[in-house]
Amino acid sequence: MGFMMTLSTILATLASPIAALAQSEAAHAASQEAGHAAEHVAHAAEKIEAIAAPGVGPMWLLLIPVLPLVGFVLSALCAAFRVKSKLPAWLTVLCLGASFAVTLGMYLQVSSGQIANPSVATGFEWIKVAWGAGDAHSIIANFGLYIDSLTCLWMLFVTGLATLIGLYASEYMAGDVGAGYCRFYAAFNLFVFSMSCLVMGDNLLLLYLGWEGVGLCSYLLIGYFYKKPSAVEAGKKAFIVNRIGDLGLALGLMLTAVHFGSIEYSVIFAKAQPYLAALSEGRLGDIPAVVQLIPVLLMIGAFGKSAQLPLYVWLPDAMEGPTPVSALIHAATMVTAGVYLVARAYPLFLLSETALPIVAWTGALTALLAATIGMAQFDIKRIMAYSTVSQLGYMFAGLGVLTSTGAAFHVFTHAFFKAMLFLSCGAVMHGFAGQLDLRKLSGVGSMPGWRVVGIAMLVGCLNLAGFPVITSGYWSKDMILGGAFANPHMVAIGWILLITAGLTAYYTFRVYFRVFVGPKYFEPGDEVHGHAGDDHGHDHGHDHAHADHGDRGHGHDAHAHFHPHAPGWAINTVLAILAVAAFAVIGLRFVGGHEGWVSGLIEHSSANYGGHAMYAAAASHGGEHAHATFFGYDAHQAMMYVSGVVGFIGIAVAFVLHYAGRTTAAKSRADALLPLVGPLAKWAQGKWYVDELYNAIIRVPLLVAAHVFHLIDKAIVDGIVDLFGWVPKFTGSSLRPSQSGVLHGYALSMAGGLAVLVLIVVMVMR
Amino acid sequence: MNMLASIPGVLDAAVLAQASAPAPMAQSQLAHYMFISAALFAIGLIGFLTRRNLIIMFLCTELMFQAAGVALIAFSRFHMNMTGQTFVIFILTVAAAEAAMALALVVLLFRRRESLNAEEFSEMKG
Amino acid sequence: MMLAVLILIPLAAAVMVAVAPASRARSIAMVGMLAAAAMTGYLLFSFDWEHTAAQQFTLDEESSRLIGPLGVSVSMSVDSISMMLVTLTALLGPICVAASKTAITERVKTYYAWMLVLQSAMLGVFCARDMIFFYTCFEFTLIPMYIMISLWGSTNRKKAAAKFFLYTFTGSVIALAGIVYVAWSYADRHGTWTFDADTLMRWSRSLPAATQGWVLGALLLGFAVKVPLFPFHTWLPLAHTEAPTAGSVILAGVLLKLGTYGLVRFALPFAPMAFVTYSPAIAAVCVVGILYGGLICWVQNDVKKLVAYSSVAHLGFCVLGIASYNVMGVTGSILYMINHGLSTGALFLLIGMIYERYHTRSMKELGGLAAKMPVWSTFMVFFAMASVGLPGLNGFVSEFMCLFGAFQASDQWGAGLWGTAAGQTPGATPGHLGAWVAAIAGTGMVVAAMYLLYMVGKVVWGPLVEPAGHGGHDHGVHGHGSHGSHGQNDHGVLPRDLTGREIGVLVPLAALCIYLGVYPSPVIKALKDPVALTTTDVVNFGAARAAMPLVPPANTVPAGHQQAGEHGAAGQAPAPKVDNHAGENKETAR
Amino acid sequence: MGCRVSVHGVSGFLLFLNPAGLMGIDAFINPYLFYGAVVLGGLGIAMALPRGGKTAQIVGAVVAALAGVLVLVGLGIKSVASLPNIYFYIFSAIGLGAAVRVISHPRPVYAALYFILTVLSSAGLFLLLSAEFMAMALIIVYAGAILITYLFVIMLATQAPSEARPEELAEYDTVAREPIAATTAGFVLLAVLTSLAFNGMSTLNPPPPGTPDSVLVQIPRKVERVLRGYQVIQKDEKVEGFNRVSGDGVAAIESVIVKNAEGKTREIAKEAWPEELRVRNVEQLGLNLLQDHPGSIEIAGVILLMAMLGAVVLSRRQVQIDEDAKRRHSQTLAETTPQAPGGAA
Repeated sequence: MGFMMTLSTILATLASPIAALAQSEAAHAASQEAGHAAEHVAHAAEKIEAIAAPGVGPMWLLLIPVLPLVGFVLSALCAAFRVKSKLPAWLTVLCLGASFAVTLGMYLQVSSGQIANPSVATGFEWIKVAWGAGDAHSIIANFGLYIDSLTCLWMLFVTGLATLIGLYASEYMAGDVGAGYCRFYAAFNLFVFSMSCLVMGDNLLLLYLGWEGVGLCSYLLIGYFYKKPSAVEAGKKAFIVNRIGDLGLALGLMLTAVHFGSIEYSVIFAKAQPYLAALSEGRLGDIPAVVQLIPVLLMIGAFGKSAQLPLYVWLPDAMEGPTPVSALIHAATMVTAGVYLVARAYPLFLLSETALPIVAWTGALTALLAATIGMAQFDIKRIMAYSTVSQLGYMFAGLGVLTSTGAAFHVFTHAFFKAMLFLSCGAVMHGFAGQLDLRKLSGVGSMPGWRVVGIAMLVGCLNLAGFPVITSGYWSKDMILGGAFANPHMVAIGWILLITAGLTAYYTFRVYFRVFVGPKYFEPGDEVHGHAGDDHGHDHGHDHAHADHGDRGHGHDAHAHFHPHAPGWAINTVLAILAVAAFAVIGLRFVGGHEGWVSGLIEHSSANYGGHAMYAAAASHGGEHAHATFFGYDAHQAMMYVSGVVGFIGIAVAFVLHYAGRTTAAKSRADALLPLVGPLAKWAQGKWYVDELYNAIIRVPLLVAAHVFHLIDKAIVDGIVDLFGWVPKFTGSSLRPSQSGVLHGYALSMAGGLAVLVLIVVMVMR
Repeated sequence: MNMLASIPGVLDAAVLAQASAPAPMAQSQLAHYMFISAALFAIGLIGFLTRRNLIIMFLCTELMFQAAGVALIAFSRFHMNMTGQTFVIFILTVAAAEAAMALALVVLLFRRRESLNAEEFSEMKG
Repeated sequence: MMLAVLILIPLAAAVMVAVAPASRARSIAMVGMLAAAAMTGYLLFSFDWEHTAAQQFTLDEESSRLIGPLGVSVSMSVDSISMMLVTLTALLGPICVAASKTAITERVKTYYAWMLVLQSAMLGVFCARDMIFFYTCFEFTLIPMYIMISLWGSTNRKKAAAKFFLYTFTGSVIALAGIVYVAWSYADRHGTWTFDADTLMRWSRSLPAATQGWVLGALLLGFAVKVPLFPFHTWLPLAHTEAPTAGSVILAGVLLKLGTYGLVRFALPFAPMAFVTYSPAIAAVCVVGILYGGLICWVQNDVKKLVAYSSVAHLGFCVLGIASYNVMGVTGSILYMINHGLSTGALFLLIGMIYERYHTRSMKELGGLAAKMPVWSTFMVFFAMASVGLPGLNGFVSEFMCLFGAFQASDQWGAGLWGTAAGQTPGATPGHLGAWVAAIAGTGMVVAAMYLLYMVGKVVWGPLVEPAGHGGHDHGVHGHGSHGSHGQNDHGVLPRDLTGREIGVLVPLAALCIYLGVYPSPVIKALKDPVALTTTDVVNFGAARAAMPLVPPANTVPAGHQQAGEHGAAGQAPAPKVDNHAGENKETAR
Repeated sequence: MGCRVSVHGVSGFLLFLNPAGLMGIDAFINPYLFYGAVVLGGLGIAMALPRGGKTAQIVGAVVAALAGVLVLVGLGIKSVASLPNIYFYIFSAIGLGAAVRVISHPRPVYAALYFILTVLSSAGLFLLLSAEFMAMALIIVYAGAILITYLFVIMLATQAPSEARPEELAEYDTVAREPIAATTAGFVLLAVLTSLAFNGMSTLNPPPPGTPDSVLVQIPRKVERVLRGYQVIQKDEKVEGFNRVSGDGVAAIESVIVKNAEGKTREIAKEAWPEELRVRNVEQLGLNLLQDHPGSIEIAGVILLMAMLGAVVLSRRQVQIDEDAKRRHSQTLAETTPQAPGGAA
C-alpha cells in the first residue's frame, strides 16, 4: 500500500511542475526572443540584490534531509535486527518519497513566493568559533538550509530519482535480502541525506559535510560487493581521488572564510556585492587576487566530485558498484555536485578572470577525452560511465561559457536519461548474470520479456545522442553548444563540444545496435558461477532461470542451463516512468523562464545568468557586448540544426558500422576499420593509459617515498635514538670484560688507578 | 738483643749509639729507606698482579706489608716517635689475622677446585 | 578538595585491588573507575559554565603546601580545558577495564592496580596547578605504563617498554630543567621559591626573548617527545604494538594528550615571545610529521602499527593548531585531543578484539572480516571514518579547525598577500603560518584517507582471509572454543563476532564521536574563554619584542573579546592587556 | 650568582698539571737517573717473572739489580755526607733480591722461604732504625708463625712428588699473568710514590734530640725504683716531679726532683742518672701502645679473635648435605655433558 501511495505521489509530482509551468509558456517564449545584453544587466543587479537578503525559511524544510536520515536509521536498525525481508526497501521508498513530497512542497512554495527566494532555515548551531568581537571575527557553520530555486531544482531530481531508484533496487538487490540488503539501503539513505546537506546547506562547511558524506556513501556502495577486490579498490580510489578534490574545496572554503569572514552563502554573496559592481563597471583592478583564487580552489573540489580532468579516473571504476548505485550516484546526482557547487558559487566564479575559462576548457576537454574512450570500450556499463564523464564535461563547459541555465538544464535532463540508461544496463546485467560485454550480447531488446528494457534503452540512447527535437538531451545540449558559440571567447569550446556530440551519438548507438537489436545471442556472465556460493552476489538469477525453465528461448546451447530472466514489475515500472519523464522534460524547455523552466529557476538563484552580461561588459571594459555568431547565423538557432545533424550523423555511422549486415554478436563492420586508425583504437580502449600514467607519476613515487620514509624512520630517525641508547650500552659492554671476577683484573686497575692518581697529585703538588 | 750485639761490629756503632743518644736522622737517609720501602711495595704489588697461585699472591701482600712496615719504622725513627712502631704492631696483627683467614679460604677453595689458580675462582661471564 | 578526592578515588581503589583477592580485582577496578567517572560527572555538573576561564574547584597553594621553602604544593584546579581532558580520562578508564576482561588473565591484581594508579596520575596531570606536582604526575604515568607494557605486552615488550620509558623520561627531564630554570630565576629575583603555575607563567613571560627561547626549547622538547612530534616519535609505534589493548587505548587516548596539554597549558603561555618566533618551525615539524607519518602508515603490515603511526600524523594536526596560536587553532587542537582519544582509542580496542580472536595483527593474515564479523566491521569502518575526518563525525571538526587555524594565522593576510589590503581579511589572525602551511598539511587528509582505507580495504573488505588454523571451520557461535589445539586459549570463549560486552565498550565511544561531530558547539563554546585567554596573552606578550616591565595585574574580562585577534602585522598588535589570572584563580566556583 | 662550572675549569685543571712535579726529587737523586733506573728495573722485573721458561729470568734479575744499584748510587751521590752504613746496603740488597725471588720463583715453597729471607732482612733494617723490639717481633711473628702457616698450607695444597707422579709445576705457577701491564703499573706506582715521598721529604725537619727522656715523666715509679736500686736516692725519698726545659716546643727533662720523708726536696741531674734509666725502645713502644692507642689494642684483639673464628669456620669440612648436593650436581653435569670431568668426586 505504502508503495502505491508513493508511486502515485511520484507520478503526481512529476506531472505537476510541467502542468503548472505549461501555463506560463507563452509569456516566457516572448521573453526568450527578446535581446540579451541589456536585460541581463538589469537581471544581474536585481538578482544579486535579492541574493543578499535571505528570508527565514520554515522549519519543516528540515524534513527534506531528515527523512532520508530517518530512513538510514531505520535501515540500520533493520541491519541490527537482521531483518530478512524487503522491509528496508519499503521503508526507504517511503522515507525518500516523503522527502520528495516535501521537496515538491518546497518548490511550490518557493515558486509561489510563500517562501522567500532565497531564504535560510536554520536547524541548530553546528560549529561556531569566535575569536574576537563581533561577527567579523567568527566562523559560523549552522546546520541550516539555504533555499532558493537552484536548491529546488537540484532537490527535485535528487529526491525524485532517489525514490525511483530505491524502488528499482528493491527488486534488483533482491538476491541480497537478509545479507547486504539493509546495508545497501542504509548507505542509500545516507547518500540522499548527504546529498541534501550538500545541496541545501546554507554554508560551505555544510556543503563540505554533504560533499564528503556522499563520498563516503559512494565508497560504501561502490565497495558493496566487498568480496571482489576490484570493487574494494574502486571504492578506495573513488574516495581518495575525491579527497584530493575535497582538499581544494576545503582550502577554497578557508580562503573564503578568511577573506569574507564568513562561510555562509548569504554573507558571502552580500560581501561579494561590491566586487560584482566593480566587475560590471569594468573595474577589474578592484578585485583582489585573493578573490580570484577562491573559485579556482573551489573548482578543484568540483572537478573531483564531478569527475573532470584530471580527477575523472575514479568514475569509470565506480561501476563496480550495484547498478542502481551507478545510476543514482554516479550518473544522476552525486557527480552533478560539482556543477552545483560552481552554480552555487557562480558570483564568485564570475569575479575571477581565469576560473570560468578553466572550467570551460576542462569541461570541453573532459567531454572529448571521455567520448573517445567511450567509443572504444566493450563493457556497456563502462561506456555509460565514460559518457557520464563526457556529459559532465558538457555541463562544466556550459557553466564555463556562461550558460549556467544550459548546464543546469543538462544536469536535469541528463539525470533522467542517464539514470534510465544505467538502469537498463543494470537490467541486462541483472538478467544475464553480470554480462556487460557488448560482444557477447545481441538482440536483447527483442527477447521475450525485455521489451520495456529495449524501449527504455532506445529512449535513453536517443536522448544521450541528442536526437533532434523529440529528445530532451537534444534541447539541453543545444543550449550549451549555442552558449559556447555565442560567446566570442569560447568558440573553440563550441567546436570541441560539437565534435563530441557526434562521437557521443556514435558510441551511444554502438551500444544500442550491438546489444539490443540484431541477431539474438547471449553468453551469460560469470556471476552465476562466481557468486554462487556468495551471500552477497546476486545469484538469484540462477534460481529464477530454473523456475521459468522452458518458457524462454535459449540463446545458446553452451549455456543450456542458463536462462536470462527478464526484469520484474519494479524495474519495468521505473524504467517506464523514467522513459516518460525523459520525454516529458522537453516540455520544460518551453515553459517557465525565458529559456525554459530551468532558466526561470536559475535566474532566481545564485547561478545567475546575469553574470554573463557583467562579465562580458567587464571583458570589453564597458563597451558593446559582442555577441558571437555561428558563420553569421545566430548561434543558438544555428545550433538547433547543426547539433541535430551532427547527432544524426553519429547515429547513422553507428547504424552502418554496427547494425547493418551484422550477423554475430562479436563481429561488426567497425572491426574492419580498426586498422585504419592504427594504434589509436587500442590506446582509446586502454583509456589513453591515464590510470597507468597516474600510477606511474603519483602513486608509485608516493609508495616509494613511503617505503623510503619507513626505512628512514627505522634506520635514521629511530637509529639516532637507538644510538643514544647504544652508546651507554656499548660503553657498558666494552667495560664488562674488565669485570671478569678475576682478582688480578681488579687489583691491576686499582694499582693503575692509584698510580695515575698519585701521578696527578705529584704533578699538581710540584 | 745481646746476642746480636755480640756479633762484632754489627750493631755497636750504629744501634747502641743511637739507643743511648739517638742522633737525628738525615733526610737523605730517610730517602734511602723510603726507596727501599717503595721498591719492596712495588715488587709485592707486581707479584700480586702477576702470580696466579693464591698462596703466592697472599705472600705478595705480606711483602707489601713489609714495605709499609719499613716505611713506618723509618718515619718513626726520623721523627723519634713511637707511633710508627706501634702501627707496625698493628700491621703484624692484621697480617696474622689476614694470613689465618686467607689461608683458611685457600684451603676451602682448594678443596672445591683442586687448584690454587686464582683465575678459576670466578663465576662471572666477563 | 573535590579534585583531590577525584584523584584519590582511583588510588584508593588501587590499594583495595592490591589487598583484595585476585578474583575481585576486576570488579573493584571497575567500581573505582566508575566512581571516578561519577565524580567527574558531578564536577561537570557543578562546574560553572559561565566562567569557563576561571580556575575552579581550587585547592589553593597555602593549604596544600608540601615543601614550604621550595614553594612546592599540590595545588589543583580546573578550567574548561582541563575539565574536558579530565572527562576524557575518566571516560576511558572504565572502558579500558571493561576491555581487559578476556585479554588479561594473568597477574590480574597487579594489572588493575597499576591501571588505577595510572588513572590517578593522568587525572593529576590535568588538575595540577603546581609545576612540580604537574611534573610528578606527568612522570608517574610512565611507571604504570612501563609495567603494563613490559608485563602484559607482546613479544618484543621489554625493548618497547624500556624505550618508551627512557625516551619519554629523557624528554621530560629536559622539560623539568626548563621549569626549574624559570622557578629558579623567579626565586633569584624575588627571594622566595614558588612553583605555582600562574606565578611562574607571569614571571616567565617577562623574561627576555632569548631566555624564553631556551625555556620554550626545554618545555617543547619534553612535551614533543610525549606528543610525539615528528623526529621524536619512534617510541610510539613500538610501544603501541607491544602494549596490551587497554594500554594502547590509554596511551593513545590520554598519555599522548599530556604532551599537547602541556604545550597548550605551559609551553604556550610560558614563552610567548619565543613561541611566536618559533611557531613556523614548530608548524614545519608538524607538517612533516603529518605527511611522513601518514605515508609510513601506508606501507605498514601490522594493523596496530599502522594506527600507531597514524597517531603521529594526527597529533601533527593537533600541534599545528597550537602553533597557529589563535582561538580557532587552539580550540581545534583541544578538541583534537579529545577526538583522537575517542577514535584512535576505539580503533585500538577494535584491533585488540581481533587480536584476541586471531592472535595476529598482520594484514597479510587478515582480510575480508566483514563476512565473518559484520558488527565488528561496522564499528571498524565507523571509527576509521571518524579518524579519516569525515564531516559529521568528531575528527572532522577538530581537524578542520586546526587546519583553518593554521590557514588564518598569518601576518601576511591583509598585508599584500594575494592582493589583500588591510581590512580585507576579517577572518585572519596574527601569526606566521598561513595558507601554504594549511595546504601542505591538508594533503595529510588525503594521505589519511589513503592509509586508513588501505587498512579497511585489507582487513574489512576483500576476500576472507584468516590465519592458518582459524579458517575453514564452521564458526557457528563458538567457533573456536570447541576446537582441539586452540581450545586452551582463553579466546575460546569468544564468539566469532563481538560480544555484548565489547559492543557495550564501543557504543559510548561511537555515540560521543557522533555527538562531537554533529553538535560540538557547546564544547567549542565552553573552551572559548580559556583558549581566548591563552591566545590573547600569546599575541600580546609575544608581540612585545622589546623589554617589557611586568605590569601589575588588573581586572579584565576573558580576553577573547578584546582586539588582540585583530588582523594586522605583528608590530601593530595592541599594547598588552594584562589579565588577572591570579584574581581568577582565587575565585573558586563553589 | 650560581656556581658556574665552566669548560675552562676542567682544562685549567689539566693545565695546572705540571711535569715539573716529577722533577722535585732533585734534592735526593737525579730525576733522569731515577726514572731511567725505574724503567730499567721494570724491564728487569718483567723479564724476571716466570713465563714458563721462555725468558731469561737471570738476565732480568741482573737488570733489575743493576737498576737498584743505580738508584742507590744515585741517592748516595747526592748525600755523600750522611750515607747510611754498610749494613743498610747489605740488608737492602738481600731484602730486595729475596723479594724478587718471591715473585719470580715458580715453586710456592721456595717463594715462601725467600719471603722469610725478606722478613729477616727487613728485620735487619728495623734494627738499623733502632726498632729492636719490632725487629724481633717481626722475625718471631712473621718468620716464625705466619710463614710457617703458609708453608703448612702450601704443603697441604700441593701433591708431594712420588714415583708414580713426578713433580710437575702447575701452569699457573710457571706462567705469570699480564707481566707487562702489572710491571708497568707497579713501577709507575714506584716512581710516583717515591716522587711523592721525596717531594715532601725535603720539607721535613727532624725533631730536636733528647726527647725520648720525656717518657720518664709518665713512669715516675720506674724512675724511683731504678734510682733507689742504684742508690742514687734514699729509701724514704720519693720522686716528686721533673724539671723540664722546653726547647723548640718539645719538652725535655733536665732533672728529677725527689722528696724525702721530711718533705725536703732535691734534684738529681741528668748526668747522675744510672744507665738503666735511659729509656729503651721497648719501653717507649709499650708506653706508646698502651697509653696512646688503648682502643686500637682492643680492636686488634677483636680482629684476631674474629680471624681465629673465621679460620675455624672456613676451614672446617663442609657438612654432608652439601657433599650430597655437589655429587648430585656433578652427576647431572655428567649426564648432560658426557665429556665433562668426573667432578669433585
